Amino acid sequence: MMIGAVLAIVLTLAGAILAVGARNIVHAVFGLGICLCGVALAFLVLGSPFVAAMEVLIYIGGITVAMVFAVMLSTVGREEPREGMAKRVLAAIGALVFFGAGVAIILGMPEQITAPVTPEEAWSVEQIGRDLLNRFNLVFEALSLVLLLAIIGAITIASRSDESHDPTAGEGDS
Amino acid sequence: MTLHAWMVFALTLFCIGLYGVIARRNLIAILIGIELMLNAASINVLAINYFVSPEPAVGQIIVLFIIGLAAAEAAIALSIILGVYRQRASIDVTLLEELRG
Amino acid sequence: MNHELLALACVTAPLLGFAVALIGFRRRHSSAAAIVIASGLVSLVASVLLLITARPEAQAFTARWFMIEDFSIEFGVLLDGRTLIMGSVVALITLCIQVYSLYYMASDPGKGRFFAFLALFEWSMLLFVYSANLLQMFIFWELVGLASFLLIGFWYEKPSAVAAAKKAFLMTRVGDVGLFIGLILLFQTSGTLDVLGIANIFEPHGLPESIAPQRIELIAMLLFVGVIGKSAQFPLHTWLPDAMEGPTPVSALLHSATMVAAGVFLVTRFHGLFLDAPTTMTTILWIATFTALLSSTMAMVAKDMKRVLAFSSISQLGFMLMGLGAGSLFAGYFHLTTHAFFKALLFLCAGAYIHSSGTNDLIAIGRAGAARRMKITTIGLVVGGAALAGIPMFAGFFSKEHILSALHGPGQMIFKIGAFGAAFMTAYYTFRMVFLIMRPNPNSQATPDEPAYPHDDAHGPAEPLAMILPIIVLSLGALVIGFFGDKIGAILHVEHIHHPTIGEMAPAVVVALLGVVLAWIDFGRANAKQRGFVSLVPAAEKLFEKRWYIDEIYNTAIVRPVIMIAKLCYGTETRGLDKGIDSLAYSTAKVGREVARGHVGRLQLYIGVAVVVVASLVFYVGMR
Amino acid sequence: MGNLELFLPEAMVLLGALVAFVASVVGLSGRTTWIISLVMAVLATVVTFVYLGAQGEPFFPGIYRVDAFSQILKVGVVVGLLLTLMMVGNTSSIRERSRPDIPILLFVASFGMMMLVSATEMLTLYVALELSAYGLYILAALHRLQRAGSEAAAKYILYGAASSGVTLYGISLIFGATGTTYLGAIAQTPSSPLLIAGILLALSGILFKLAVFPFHAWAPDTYQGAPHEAVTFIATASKVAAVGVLARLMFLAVPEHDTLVTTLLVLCVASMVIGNLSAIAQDDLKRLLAYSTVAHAGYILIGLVAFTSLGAASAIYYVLVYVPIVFCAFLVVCALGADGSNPTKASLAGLYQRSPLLAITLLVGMFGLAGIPPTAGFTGKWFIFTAALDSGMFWLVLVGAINATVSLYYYLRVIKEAYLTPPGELGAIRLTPMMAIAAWLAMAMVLVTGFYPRPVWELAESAARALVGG
Repeated sequence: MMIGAVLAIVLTLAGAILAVGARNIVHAVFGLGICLCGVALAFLVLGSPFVAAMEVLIYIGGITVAMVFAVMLSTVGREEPREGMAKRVLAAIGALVFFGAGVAIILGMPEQITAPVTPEEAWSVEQIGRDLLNRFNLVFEALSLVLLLAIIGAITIASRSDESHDPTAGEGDS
Repeated sequence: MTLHAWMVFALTLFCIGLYGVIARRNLIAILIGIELMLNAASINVLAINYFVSPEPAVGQIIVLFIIGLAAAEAAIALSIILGVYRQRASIDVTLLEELRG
Repeated sequence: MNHELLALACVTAPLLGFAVALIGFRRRHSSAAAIVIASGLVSLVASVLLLITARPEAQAFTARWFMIEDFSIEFGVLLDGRTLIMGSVVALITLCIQVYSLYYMASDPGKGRFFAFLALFEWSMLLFVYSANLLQMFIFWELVGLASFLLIGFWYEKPSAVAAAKKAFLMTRVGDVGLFIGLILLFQTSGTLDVLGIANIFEPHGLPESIAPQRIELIAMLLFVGVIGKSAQFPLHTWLPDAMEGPTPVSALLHSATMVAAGVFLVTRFHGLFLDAPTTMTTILWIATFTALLSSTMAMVAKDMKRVLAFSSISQLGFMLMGLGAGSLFAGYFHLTTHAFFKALLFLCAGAYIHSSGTNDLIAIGRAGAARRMKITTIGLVVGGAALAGIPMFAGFFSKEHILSALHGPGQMIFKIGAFGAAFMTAYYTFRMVFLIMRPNPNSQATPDEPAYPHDDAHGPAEPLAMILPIIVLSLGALVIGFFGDKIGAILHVEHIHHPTIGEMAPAVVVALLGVVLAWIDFGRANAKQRGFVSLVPAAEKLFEKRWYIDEIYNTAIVRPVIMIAKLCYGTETRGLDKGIDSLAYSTAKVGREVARGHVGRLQLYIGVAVVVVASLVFYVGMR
Repeated sequence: MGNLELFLPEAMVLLGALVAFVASVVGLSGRTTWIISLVMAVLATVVTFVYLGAQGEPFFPGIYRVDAFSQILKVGVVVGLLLTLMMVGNTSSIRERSRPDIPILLFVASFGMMMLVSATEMLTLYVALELSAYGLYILAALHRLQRAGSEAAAKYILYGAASSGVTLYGISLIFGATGTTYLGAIAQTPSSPLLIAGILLALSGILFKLAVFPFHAWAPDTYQGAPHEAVTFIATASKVAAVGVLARLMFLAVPEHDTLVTTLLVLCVASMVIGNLSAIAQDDLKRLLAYSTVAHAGYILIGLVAFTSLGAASAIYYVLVYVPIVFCAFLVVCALGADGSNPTKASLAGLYQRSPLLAITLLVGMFGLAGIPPTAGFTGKWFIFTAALDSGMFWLVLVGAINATVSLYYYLRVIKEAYLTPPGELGAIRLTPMMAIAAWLAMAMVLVTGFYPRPVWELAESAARALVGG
C-alpha cells in the first residue's frame, strides 16, 4: 500500500509539474496524462477501483484526447514565448499563499485514524449504483442533462458560421 | 499515510494547478491547470471518504460526478477556445485584452 | 360633507389629469391643457371645502400599504391645520399657473407634455403635504424633485436648461441622503412611521424619557440637511438661480408653493421635534440668517429679472427658517403662506414682461416700454413688490413682523440685526426692480446686458385674459392674505399669537421704507443714474449738489462695503463655491476612472487577485 | 421518495427545453421555435406561480427542499426566463445559425437555477451550479461579432471554471469537516478552521455568480462582449438563483462564525464602492450595467449580513424586483444594439424623440437601479437599510446611502443623454410588438411593486421565515 501511495504521489506531482511547466503545449498535455495516471493510482490506493477505472476511461481516454485534438487544430508544435516575470511571480505568490493557508488549516485538524473503519461491501459498485438511482437520482438526471448541453453547446459554438467573416467582425482590430 | 498527508498532497496538486491557471499564456494550458485543481479536489474527497466518512459510497459518487462535469466543461471550454483561435489565429491569453476599462 | 371622499378627490384628480394628458393627449395640446386645468380645479375646490369644513382635531384616512414583520405601514391622507392650509395654497397657485400657461406656452410644441408635468408636480406636492406616513412623505418628496427636474429641463434643446435641471436634481439629492437617514433614524427612535403618531410624541413640550437628546439632535440635523438641499439654503443654494432656465410658469411654481416650499413645510411638519433639539435650532438660525443676507446682497446687483426674484426667494426662505428656528411655528408658516402668493405673483408678472419684451434684462424690459403697455401687470408688480418689501398693509409686512418679533430670545439679538439688514436690502432690491421697469431712463448710466426683442403684437393683445386673470387673483391674494393671520393661527392651533405693538413694528417699517427710499434715489427719481450704489467717485458737478455728497458718504461708508461683499459673494458664488461642490463630483469621477482602469482586461490578473484575496482570507480564518 | 408533484415547476421548464430541442432538431425555423418556447415559458411561469405555496421534499430526504423560500425564488427565475425569451424574438446579436438553439439553452440554464435554489445537499448544489453555468457559457459564446464574443466567452468560462474548482475544493473540505454532504449537517458540526475555510472557498463560486468583489472582474468584460440577450439572462435570472443559494448557505453556515461575517462585510462594502466608482467612467452602456451589477450585489449582501429574518426578506425582495428593473435597462440595450453593436452614451442621444416607449423604459430602469421613488428599487433599498439598521449596522447604511448617491451620477448621465441630447442623425427606432409588451410588463412590475410592495414583500417575508426556520 505504502509503495503504491508513494508511486501515485510521485507520478501525480511530476506529471503536474510537467503539465504547468512545459513550454510546448503538447508536452503539457502529456504531463496531464501522466498526472491523471497518478491520480487514478491514488484512487486505487484509496480503495475505489471503480472510480479509478472511470478516471482512466473518461479523463485520460476522453478529456486528454480532446485536448490533443484541440492542440492539433490550433497551436500544434509551437513553442510559446516565456511568460513575463511579473506574471509568474504573481502566480507563485498566489499559489504559495494558498498553499500556506491550506497547510496551516490541514495541520490544525485533529489526528485521524489511518485505516478505513467501514465494512467492505459499502465500498462496492453495487452500493454506488443503488445510491445513484436512489439518493442521487435527481443529480444523476441533471448530469445527463449537463452532458447533453455540452454536446449541443460544443457543436453550436464550433460550427463554422458564415457570419464569422462579417465585415464588422474584426471591429476589435486597431 | 495519514489523512493529513493525503490532504497536503491534494493541496500541492491544487496549488500547482492554480499556478498554471495564473501563469500560463496558452488557453489550453490554463484549462489543464483547472483540470489539476478538479483532480486535487477529487483526491481530497476520496481520501476523506477513505478515512472518515460513514458512507463510503457517497465520496465515490462525488468523484464520479466531478469527472463527468469536468468532461462536459472541457468540451465547452475547448470549443470556445477554438472559436478564439479562429478569430485571432492564436490562443494566447495576452491577446484577450480588448475588453477592458 | 364627506371628508374622506373630498380628500380622495383632491389627491387623485391631478394624477388622473397627468395620466390622461400624458398618455392620451400628448399631441392634442389644448385638450391636454383643458384636462389638466379641470383636474386642478377639482383639487382646488376639494381642498378649499376641506379647509372650510375642517374639524378642529386632526383626521387621517389611511389604508394598509404593506407590513414589515408585525408592523403595519399605512398609506393615506392626513388632514390637520398644517396640511389643509398648505394644500389649499398649493392647489390655488397651481391652478393660477396652469391658467397662465395656457397663453404663455400656447405656441410651444411640447405644450401637452408641459401640462402633464404640471399635473404631476401638483400631485406629488399635494400628496407630500397630505402625507400620513414618513415613507410616503419621502417618496413624494422625491417625486416633487423628479417633476421639477422634468420641468426645469423642459426645453431640453437648451444646454443650459439641461445643466440646470441636472444640477437641481443632484444638489437636492445630496440633501436627500441626509433626510433619508434622518427619517429612518426617526422611525427607529419613535417606533412608528405615522406622522400623527410622531407628532404626538414630540408635540407636548419636553422630551420623552426614553429618548436620548443627542439622538433627537442628530435626527433634526439630518432632516435639516434635506431641507437645506430642497429649500436652497447655504451651502446648497446654488441650484435655485440656475433653475431659472425653465419656463417662467415653472419658476413661479417652483418658488412659491412647491419644491422649495417642501423643505420649509417639512420643518413645520416636525416642528415639535425641532423644538426638542436646541442646538439644531441655533444652527438653523445661523444658516438661515447667513443665507438671507448673502442672497439679498446678490439680488442687489443682478440684472436678470428672474435671477433677482430667485435670489429673493432664497432670502425669503431664510426668513421663514429664521422664524421657525426662533421657535415660532406660526411666524414661519405664515410667511410661507404669504410668500407663496406674492412670489408667484411676481414671477407671473416677470413672465408677462419677458414674454412681451423678449428679454430677461430689467433695464431692457424697462426701456422697451413694458410698463406703459402692460398696466395691469405693472399694478401686479407693484403689489407683489410691496408685499415682498414688507410695506405696511401688504401681505409680506405682517408675516415678516411676526418673524422679527419672534426673534426675542436670549442671544438672538444678532439674528434680529441680521434680519433687519436682510429686510432693508430686500426692500431696496425689490424697488430697484420696480423702478427700473416703471421708470426707464434712456439717459441713465445703466446699460442692459442684452437688448429687448419686443413681440410683434399684431396677433394678440399685450395682456391676454389668460395671463391677467391669475395676476389679478394673486394680487388680491397678496393684498388680503396678510389680514388672515389670526385665522391661520387658529387653524394651526397656535395658542397665543404675539401681536407686535406699534413700537415693535416701527423699526421694521422704517427699515423697509428706508430701502424703498434709497431705491427711489438711485433708480426711481427723474434723472437717476440707475447704477445703484455702484456709481464711481462722481465728477465735480456731482459735488455741487449736496444730495450727491450724501450719496458719496453713503457709498463709501455703508453701501460700498456692502456692494463689495455682494460682488465678492457673487464672485465666489460663480467661481469658488460652485467649483468646490463641482470638484467633489469631478474628483469622484476621476477616482472612478482610475478604479475602472484597474480592470485591465487581463484574465489571469483578475484570477490572481481573487486567489490572493481568498487565500489571505483563508489564512486569516485559519489563524483564528 | 417524496411527492414528485412538487417538482412540477422544474419539470415544466425541463419540458420546455425538450420541446425546444425537438423543434430545433426537426428543423423548424427560428421564429416558430421561439413562439413554441414562449408558450412553454408562459405555461412554466403559470405552474410556478400555482406552486408558490408548495412545501415538501420530492426526492430522497435531505436532498431537495421545496418551501416558500425556494418557490418564490423560482418565480423570480422563471420571470427572468420569460422576459428574456420575449426579447429573444429578434435575437439580433446572436449568430444566425445558432438562433434556434437559444431557447434550449435558456430553458436548461433556468432548470439548473431552479434546482440550485432548492438543493440542500452539496453534490446536488454543485451539479446544479454547473448546469446553470454551462448554459450561460454557451450563450455568451454566440455573439455575431465573434471577435469580442469569443474573448468574452473565454474569459467567462475560464474564470468560472477556476472559481468552480475553488468551490469544489471548499466542498471537499466541508465534506472532511462534517463527514456528510447534507447542508443541514454544517450547522450541527462544531466550528473548526477546516470547516470555515471550506465554507469560505465554497462561497467563492457563488460570489462569482453574483459578481461580488473580488470575483467580479469577469462581469464587465463578459457583459461587454457577450450577446445582449445572453447578458440579459445572466443579469436577471442568474442573480436570483445566486442570491437564493447564497442565502441558503449563509444562513446555514455563517452566523456562528464571526470571522466569516467580518469577511462578508468587507466584501460587501468593497463591491459597492468598486462597482459604483468604476461605473462612473463607463461609456459603454453594457459595461456600465455590469459595474452597476457589482454594486447591487453589495447592496444585497447588506441585507444578508444582517443575519435576521428581516434582512433575508429584504435581500429576497430586492433581488426579485431587481429582475424587472435591470430588464428595463437591457431591453433598451437590445433595442438600440439591434445590429449587434454595443450601445454607448452617444447612441442614446435623443431617445425621447426616437422612441418614447424606450425612453420611458430606460427612465424606469435607471431610476429603479438608482433607487429613486416610486420605483421598486427604492422600496427595495428601503427594506434593506431598515433591516441593517434593525441589526444596528448604522455605518453600513451610511456607506450604502453614500454609494447610492454616487451611483446617481452615472444613472442620471444616461437619462440625460436619452432625454436632453438632440438626436442628430440617429433615426427612429421601431419595437416589435413582443418587445413593447415586454417593456410595458417590466415597467408595470417595477412601478406597481414600487407603489404597492405589499404582496411581494409578504412573499419575501414568508420565504425568509422558511429560510431561517429551517
